[in-house]
Amino acid sequence: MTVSRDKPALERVRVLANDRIAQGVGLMALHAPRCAATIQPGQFVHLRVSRGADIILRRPFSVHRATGERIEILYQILGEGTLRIAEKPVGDTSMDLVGPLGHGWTVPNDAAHALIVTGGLGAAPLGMLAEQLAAAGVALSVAMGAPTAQRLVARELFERVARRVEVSTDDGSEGEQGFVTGPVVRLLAEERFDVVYACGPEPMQRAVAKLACEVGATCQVSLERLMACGIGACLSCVVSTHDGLKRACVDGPVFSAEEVVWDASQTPPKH
Amino acid sequence: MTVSRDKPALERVRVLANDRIAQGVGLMALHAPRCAATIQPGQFVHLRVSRGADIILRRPFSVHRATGERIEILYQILGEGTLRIAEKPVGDTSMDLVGPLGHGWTVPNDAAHALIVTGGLGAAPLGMLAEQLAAAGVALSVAMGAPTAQRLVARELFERVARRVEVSTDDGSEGEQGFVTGPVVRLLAEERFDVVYACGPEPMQRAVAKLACEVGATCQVSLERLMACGIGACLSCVVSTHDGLKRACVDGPVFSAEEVVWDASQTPPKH
Amino acid sequence: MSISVNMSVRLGSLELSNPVVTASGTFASGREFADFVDVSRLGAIVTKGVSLNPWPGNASPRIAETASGMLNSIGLQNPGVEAFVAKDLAWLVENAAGTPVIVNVSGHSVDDYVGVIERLECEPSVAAYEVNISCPNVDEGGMSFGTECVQAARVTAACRAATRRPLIVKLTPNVTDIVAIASSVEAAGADALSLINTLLGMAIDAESRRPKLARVVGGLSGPAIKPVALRMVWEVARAVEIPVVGMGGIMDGTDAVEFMLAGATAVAVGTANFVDPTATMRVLDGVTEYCHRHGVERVADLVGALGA
Amino acid sequence: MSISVNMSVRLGSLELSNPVVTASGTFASGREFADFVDVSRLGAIVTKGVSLNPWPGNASPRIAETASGMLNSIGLQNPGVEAFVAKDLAWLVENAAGTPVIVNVSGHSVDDYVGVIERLECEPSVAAYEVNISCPNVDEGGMSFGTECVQAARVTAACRAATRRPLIVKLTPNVTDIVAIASSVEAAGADALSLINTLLGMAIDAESRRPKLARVVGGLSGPAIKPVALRMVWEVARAVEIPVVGMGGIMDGTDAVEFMLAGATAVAVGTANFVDPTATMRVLDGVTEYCHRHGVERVADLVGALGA
Ligand SMILES: Cc1cc2nc3c(=O)[nH]c(=O)nc-3n(C[C@H](O)[C@H](O)[C@H](O)COP(=O)(O)OP(=O)(O)OC[C@H]3O[C@@H](n4cnc5c(N)ncnc54)[C@H](O)[C@@H]3O)c2cc1C
Ligand SMILES: Cc1cc2nc3c(=O)[nH]c(=O)nc-3n(C[C@H](O)[C@H](O)[C@H](O)COP(=O)(O)OP(=O)(O)OC[C@H]3O[C@@H](n4cnc5c(N)ncnc54)[C@H](O)[C@@H]3O)c2cc1C
Ligand SMILES: Cc1cc2nc3c(=O)[nH]c(=O)nc-3n(C[C@H](O)[C@H](O)[C@H](O)COP(=O)(O)O)c2cc1C
Ligand SMILES: Cc1cc2nc3c(=O)[nH]c(=O)nc-3n(C[C@H](O)[C@H](O)[C@H](O)COP(=O)(O)O)c2cc1C
Ligand code: FES
Ligand code: FES
Repeated sequence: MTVSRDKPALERVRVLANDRIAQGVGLMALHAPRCAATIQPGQFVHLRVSRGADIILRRPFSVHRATGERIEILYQILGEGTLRIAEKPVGDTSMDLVGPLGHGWTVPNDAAHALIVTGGLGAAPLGMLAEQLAAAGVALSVAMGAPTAQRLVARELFERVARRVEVSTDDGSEGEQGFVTGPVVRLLAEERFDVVYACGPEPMQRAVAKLACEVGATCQVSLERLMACGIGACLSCVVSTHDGLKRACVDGPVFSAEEVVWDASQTPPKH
Repeated sequence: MTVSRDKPALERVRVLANDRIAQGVGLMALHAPRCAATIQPGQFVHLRVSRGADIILRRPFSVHRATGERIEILYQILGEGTLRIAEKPVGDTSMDLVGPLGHGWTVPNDAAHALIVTGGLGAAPLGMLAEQLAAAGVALSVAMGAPTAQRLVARELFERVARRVEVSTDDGSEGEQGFVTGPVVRLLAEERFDVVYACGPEPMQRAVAKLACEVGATCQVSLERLMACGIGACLSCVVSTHDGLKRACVDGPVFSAEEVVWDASQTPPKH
Repeated sequence: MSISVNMSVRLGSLELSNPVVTASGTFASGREFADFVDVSRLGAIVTKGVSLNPWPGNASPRIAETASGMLNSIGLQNPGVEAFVAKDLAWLVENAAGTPVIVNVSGHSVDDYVGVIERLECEPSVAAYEVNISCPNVDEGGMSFGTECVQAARVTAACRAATRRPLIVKLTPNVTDIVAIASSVEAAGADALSLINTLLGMAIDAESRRPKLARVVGGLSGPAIKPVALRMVWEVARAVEIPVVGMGGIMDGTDAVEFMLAGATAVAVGTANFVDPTATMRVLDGVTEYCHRHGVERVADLVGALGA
Repeated sequence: MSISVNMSVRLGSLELSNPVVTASGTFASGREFADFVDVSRLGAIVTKGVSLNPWPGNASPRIAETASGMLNSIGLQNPGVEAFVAKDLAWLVENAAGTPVIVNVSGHSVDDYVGVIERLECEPSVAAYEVNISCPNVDEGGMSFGTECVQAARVTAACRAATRRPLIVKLTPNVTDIVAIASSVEAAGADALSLINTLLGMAIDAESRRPKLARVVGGLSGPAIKPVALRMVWEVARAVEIPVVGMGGIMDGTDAVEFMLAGATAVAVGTANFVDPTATMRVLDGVTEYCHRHGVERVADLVGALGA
């Protein structure tokens, strides 16, 4: 199955819930019926967080889950934009979004067994995918990593839908101590995956892609870039690929790992 | 008695109430104990309405009343700043003020009989004065004007403390039809006032000052000017006087009408 | 809305159905905005910068947000004029036949600029050229063509000689005397001027002690620059006879009206397209609504109508 | 906060206890801020512009708010150097004895500038001069002294000849090549440079179709101009040997650190004083806190420490 893309639109949203769910991480539910109806796993929304003119750029966020008329965004509080998001009360109608945007995860037609690898907030774009894979009967394993237990997010979701969930933290405060690549090496050795989906810090994605390649599994990664327009017009979000420069906002954010020419200078300064 | 001035300070405020009380007019009560304790009638506060950087200048507002730890501001919704004020919910703590600022109304030592003249929102800086005059046993008459009944503000306050309140509206929808100068002429003819206090559109203040002068009553006016600093440093708020340029924010906003050289180009574009 | 407003304006021989156009580099060639904007309602589409050969653009990061503005150092990345004709122009012919297409021309030398125009002369769907003289002049040590009267006039004259189509020259604001540059360009044969391009700026991340842009400096755009843009449009419009396309921080209809009052015949919407992909339509509706509200029967009557 | 930070910096022979000073014209001569600021904690007080004879300033309205900024056309209203000495300097002597006073000097001719300095040479409480060459040069048709290398150097040389006190020259950003002006001024004997002054801008009220400022154009300041200011400080600091005082939109300690990383030895707080009368103290505390957090032992180590 190939993910179909629907036309994006500008949509005013209402905050349905907005709670701190981990250290410096919030989960916000928005009423956004148009977007919720068509968004595919791995796509994102471009959110205007302030009506004032001081913060003029929108902020891109993956949609973590979409149900009915509601989308959920899992966000890390980093700077002024995400700080303002964290302050939005339930009922707030000051924001609007442009979405669904971008090219999401692809599920190979014959996929029977998938591995999801998350690093910290990298879990965000993988929630909806995990649910849909499970619903489609794809056997799912998940390796989750985080710096520390308090920054581990979406574990319940993955435990609900996956056959197996391996957890690691850099400081060992939860699960195995070390980077997520530890469990990934083990999983790749123990099981055969048709496809590996990775999202997290770019060095982690790069490492996972290499490991997947070594065992002959296809690997998809979701890349973050600074984005002005979010719709392919401004060329601020370029990703070097073996096929030249591509735009993360329309050609991605999900790319096949093989096409990516990893370039640390392209990654946003934070995250 | 001469109004003594207290040191101004920067004070974080909390919104205690914020209601629409007339067409395009709000009344906001703020918890501002430091300011409330020392502010004098006719002084103002310089309010920062937005923490964002888009609206950088503060907005000057007279204090309409001060009781206990609370000050009240009567504001007309004109532009982006007052729009944002109108949207502040009870409990909001995003604003701060600098105040008390400026030179307020002066009550002559032997004042026994005073006339207050208001035009529209000109009632704002006169509320506290009326209450204090009444409390000090000064006999008070008030002439209130407004464009239309729905824009008439603070009538109850004046009726509570004044011996006599005359109302006029430009369209006759309440009280006498016409400008407030009509009742003023009559009042000045019928009674003898030691002092006349006027606030409203500058042409109205100028006309009242002329009428007061003709009957030999001293007259004070409160002038509005665009203000950046509010504390005398920037020279954006100049008022032409017979004694040269003065600063509305520290030498005023209340001036003795005789010293003012009326200059329409100095008045803010709105109000 | 009782009266009907005549919204058309003229840039030399080019008639626009209304004064709202796109600012180069912020609207690609329209396709990306087709989901949000009825491109046939635009006064004109000004394309992204097109150069003779492909330009790779600059290293990343290429943008940084600033107070009420943004910096960009995209570096005019584009696949060159051939690819432009094959892809962008083909799309425009099919999807925006009624809307004039103004091609924004980039170059590192006079020959570069002329080469782009010569290639496009045979394309009937090109309505006019906008020559971006903010590009660094590699022959003359990299200072932009637009910062010096003689160089600005040279590019203009060479482009003028290459086409009889309306020639708009786009000025950089990073100069001491914009009026002098504007006058030189007018004398060299430009049919119209557009201004302003971005202000040269820089942003630093204090924590990492590094510039936010890989190229260190970039172009500032958005509401932050509107006061500078209005001032330059006002100065230039009073000094030249040819029409001016005004831009710099236009976010809504009121901003657009301000530029027209200052002397702009048309207005371009740039950074606002990123903030709100429907911005051009909002600006157009806002200008129309203003005209209705103020009883302005011809939008052209607003041009330079600033009172004292 | 374990380590103690050496906050002192030098502008030529002038030692400042810390790098945070006031921007001319936004702090009067300090008195108005005494209720909010411990003026003895400032690196220096830069006074408002002082001219030989009283200047009346411009007509009102003199200010207009813009996106993340403001325009002003105060017009350097001041009562002249005699009144300055009698009132402002007297107050400073009494209330800020330990804080260096830098007098900002205005003039419409070279003689004007020199006249102010000559009058102040006998006042021991003046620590240095900051010569504002953005003033219109009436002898030369009103273009500002600061937009042309020869004129900028002339004023500098004349002031240099009039004093042995540290001479800071304040540059206008409304030029094509700020480095050329800076270099001319350095060659003419300046001990330090300060930049930027305001960007020339304009605001229009669409409803009344009138300019918001009586003078039509005015100077843009505040966060909106920070990117332009940082870029110019960076360019100039790399090109000259003398220290630079950086300013333009500094609102907090982080902004100040950015200017220092770009090459400024000291930083001036301007428009922020209107937003928050305690801004200078917040900036100073913020810079100190940054140094603690980053283990910077001498604030001077931040100067020009921008990485690649
Ligand atoms: C396709 C995509 C999907 C994303 N999904 C999520 C998500 O689901 N959850 C989440 O927490 N974050 C996500 N991010 C990152 C998120 O956009 C940034 O954390 C956010 O923009 C930071 O804004 P700020 O104002 O708080 O930070 P600041 O650092 O103050 O922002 C300054 C500027 O840099 C940009 N910026 C800073 N960091 C990033 C970044 N990592 N990626 C892109 N732009 C950045 C901002 O958008 C803004 O323009 C995603 C990014 C992309 C590109
Ligand atoms: C001493 C003083 C006391 C005041 N007291 C009151 C009061 O009690 N109630 C009340 O409703 N209004 C009062 N005003 C006017 C009030 O300050 C303005 O209505 C308000 O600043 C408008 O802000 P805005 O953002 O809504 O309007 P905008 O027009 O969007 O403001 C743009 C800029 O112009 C300034 N401005 C616009 N109109 C005025 C004005 N009339 N006076 C001063 N600045 C102006 C704003 O402060 C801002 O800097 C007073 C003004 C002064 C000087
Ligand atoms: C991302 C970006 C890319 C741009 N690319 C071009 C370009 O290719 N050619 C050009 O002449 N101007 C280019 N510009 C300048 C704009 O067309 C416009 O002149 C400027 O941004 C000011 O308008 P604004 O504030 O509305 O954006 C670009 C601006 C931005 C923000
Ligand atoms: C109201 C006002 C008055 C100013 N007066 C002067 C002045 O007298 N002399 C001078 O050299 N600069 C003057 N300036 C410029 C400032 O000192 C400073 O260079 C500029 O505002 C940029 O800094 P900022 O963005 O922090 O305000 C003035 C600025 C403002 C806003
Ligand atoms: S964000 Fe504009 S092209 Fe991708
Ligand atoms: S507002 Fe600054 S001097 Fe009055």
